[in-house]
Formats: sequence, C-alpha cells, structure tokens
Amino acid sequence: MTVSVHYFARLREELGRQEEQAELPGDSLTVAELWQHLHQQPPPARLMAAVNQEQAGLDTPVRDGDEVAYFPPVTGG
Amino acid sequence: MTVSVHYFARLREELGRQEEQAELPGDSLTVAELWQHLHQQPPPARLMAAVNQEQAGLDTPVRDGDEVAYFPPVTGG
Amino acid sequence: MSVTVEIHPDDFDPWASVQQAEQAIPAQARGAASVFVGRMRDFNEDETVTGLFLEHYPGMTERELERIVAEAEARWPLLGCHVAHRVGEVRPGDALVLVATWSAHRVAARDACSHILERLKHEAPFWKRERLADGSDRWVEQNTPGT
Amino acid sequence: MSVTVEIHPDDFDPWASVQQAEQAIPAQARGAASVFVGRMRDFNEDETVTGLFLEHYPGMTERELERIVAEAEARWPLLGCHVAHRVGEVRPGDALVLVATWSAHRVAARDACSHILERLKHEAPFWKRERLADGSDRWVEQNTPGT
Repeated sequence: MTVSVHYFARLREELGRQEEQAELPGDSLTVAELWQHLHQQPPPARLMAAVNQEQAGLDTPVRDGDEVAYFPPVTGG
Repeated sequence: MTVSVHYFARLREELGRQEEQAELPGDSLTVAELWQHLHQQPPPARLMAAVNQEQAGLDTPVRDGDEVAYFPPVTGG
Repeated sequence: MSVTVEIHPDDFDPWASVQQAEQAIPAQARGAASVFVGRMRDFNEDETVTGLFLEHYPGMTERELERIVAEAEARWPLLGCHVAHRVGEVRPGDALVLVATWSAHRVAARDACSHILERLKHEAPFWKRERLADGSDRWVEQNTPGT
Repeated sequence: MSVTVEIHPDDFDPWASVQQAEQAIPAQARGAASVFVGRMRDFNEDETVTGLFLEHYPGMTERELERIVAEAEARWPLLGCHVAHRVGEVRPGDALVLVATWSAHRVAARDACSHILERLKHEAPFWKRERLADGSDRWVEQNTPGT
C-alpha cells in the first residue's frame, strides 16, 4: 500500500521535510504503527494526527491511498 | 422647598404628564414620601426612581432643588 | 483606556461604529475585541411587532452607561469600551444596542462585554414601546433573562 | 442558516468582513450578533514579539472550521456563523481570527461564539511561530487557557 504523509510546523522543521510517499507492506496499519515504521521509534508525546484531513487518534486505521498528517498541538486563534 | 419631578414611559402616559414642579413643606423628604405627597397613595410595586440623574431607592432623601424621576422597570438593550 | 458612549436618534451602522472606536485603542496592545450587537427583531412573545419606540432619560442615560463601563473597568483589565444605543422610532432590522470591549486577553474582553450588556439592560434608563401588526401599542414590561 | 469560513493570506478588516457576512442573515430575524476579534499583540510571555508566521493545513483547516461551526449549530439556535482566520506573515496589530454568530437570542449568540473560538484554538490546524526582537524564532507551544 502507498500513503502520502505530511508534516507541519515544528515537526516539519525538525524532520526537514514537509511531505513523503510511503510504500508499506500489508493493506492496513494504525497511525502509531505508520509513525513507528517511518521513524523507527514510537510517536512522541502530544503528537496530533489526521487521516484524510480529519482528526485521528493513534489507533485510527490507515489504508492504501490515504493522506496522513502528523503535527504538534495546534495554536491558532 | 421646590423639586422638579419627571415621569417616563408607561408612567408618563398613565399620569398624563412628563414633568412637574413640586412645592413642598420642610427641607427634606424621601423618594417614597414625595410620591405619596404628589399622588396621595404609596408608590406602586416595581417603581424605579432617580435623584439628580442617579439611581435612587424609596428611602433616598430629596432636597430643595433636586431633580427626581420616577419610571417603570427599564427595558433597553 | 478609551471609553465612548453614544446615543443615536437615527439608524446607525454598528460595525462602522466599532471600527471607528477601535482607532482609539493602541493597535499593538489590543489583542482581543468582544462585541455584541442587538437589533430589532420582528417578533416578540409570538405577536408580530412592526415598529418600536425607544424612550430614554437624556443626561441620566449617558451617566448610567459611563458608570456601568467604569464598573467593568474596575473589574477587568480593559483597554477600551464602546457603548452605543439607539433611541426614537426604530424599524425592524435596525441596530438597538452595541457593546464593544478591548483587552489584551480574550476572557476579560468577553466577560466584560457580557457584563456591560446585562447591566445596561437592567439599569440604564431606556424603555421600549412596541407597535403591533393590528396598530396597537404596548410597553415592554421586562427584558428577557440573560442567563 | 448562513455559514462562511475564510482563510486570509493577507491583512483583512474584521469589521468589514462581519458587515459583509451579515448581509446573508435575514435582517428581520437576526436579533443578536456576538463577535470576537483576536489581533496580534506585540507581547507574549514577557518577550517582545515583532512578527508572527501562521502555518495551516490547507483543506483540513476549512473542513475543521466547518465541522466546529456545524457542532455549534446543532447545539444553539443560530441564524448564521462567520469565521475568518489569517495565515502567513503577520504584523503586530493585524487581525488573526474573527468569529461572528447570529441568533434571535443573545445568550445563544454569545455562548456559540465563545464555543467556536475555544474549539478553533484547540482543534483547527493552525500553528504560530513568533519572531522575537533579537531576530530569533520560536514555535508557540500551546494556547493560553480560555477560562
């Protein structure tokens, strides 16, 4: 399966990238497992995520073709 | 003593007057006593009053030259 | 601290009024603005209201509004307050009341705005007389509760 | 029910924005409008902030704002909501956020406006990076509490 992964704000700067395409074995994994696969460590504390532009938890499933985003706590307003 | 008395809203319409000058014996009386003197009955329920354009109670003293106003509950906003 | 109190005998544009009042607040400090605008609706207590006459007590009205604003200033860290109120013959849709507060902090601005509005409704000398669809008039006896 | 959500890449006039959005609300029903405008201050946590960069997640931002507004609509009897948010390079004094709600009733307008603002601050994908007087930058780690 293939998913597109987006990073925002401090996370984008620290990782040095804004977007990547990830090729993964199997046909589903969780938001947390995707992070582990990409970064070889568990998700950091206070990580926020979205799947297909909707708020997601670490347990939210990710499937082929999904758009996944990781970001720090939001600070708008 | 002389005081000017103003009426507003429903009270003004019911009494058929907006303003009157009152000549009174003595040199002080209360807002309630002034009403009794002018209308020969106690103040009605929920009557509001002001002395010299400041909120007043039924016990507030009225003196020579004061501007006294009587009105129903306010309904602005 | 910028305080302005306005009584409008004719229809006024509340947003233009806020925009103008805001010019007096230092731009780099204001942070948060909270605004309430009340307009005349065409219904009240299930009868059709076609017009409104707003009576006030000239002189005392301005003093009461200034007193209410001063009370809010003493309680919250405000940078400015702007209060405007319509009087006279009002048509449906016209603005009746405007309360705007500025603060460095959003909670102060919001709470002060609510407080001023509620005080104004219960203490400032304004009285509404409604004109109904059948041509009759009635004085509004009391305001709807704010909470 | 009129709902508008705007993302502004350049400075915008919040009062003109409210005035325009209000045209879509039936004049004779709107009754009460509650508005919050947040602007960039020149201080935060006691250091001098000279500029701000506001990053957002295009697409998700608009969806989240619409979801937050829909949540408020389900809870209060609203006639309209207008939400605008600035993105990009911001200067002190510029408007950052605008939330406006219309209802027949003042308490509904006020509570919905507060609710939308708090939800926006905690859920909508915007991130602030502050530029300090010494030329350094820092990401804002969290919003100040709303209550």
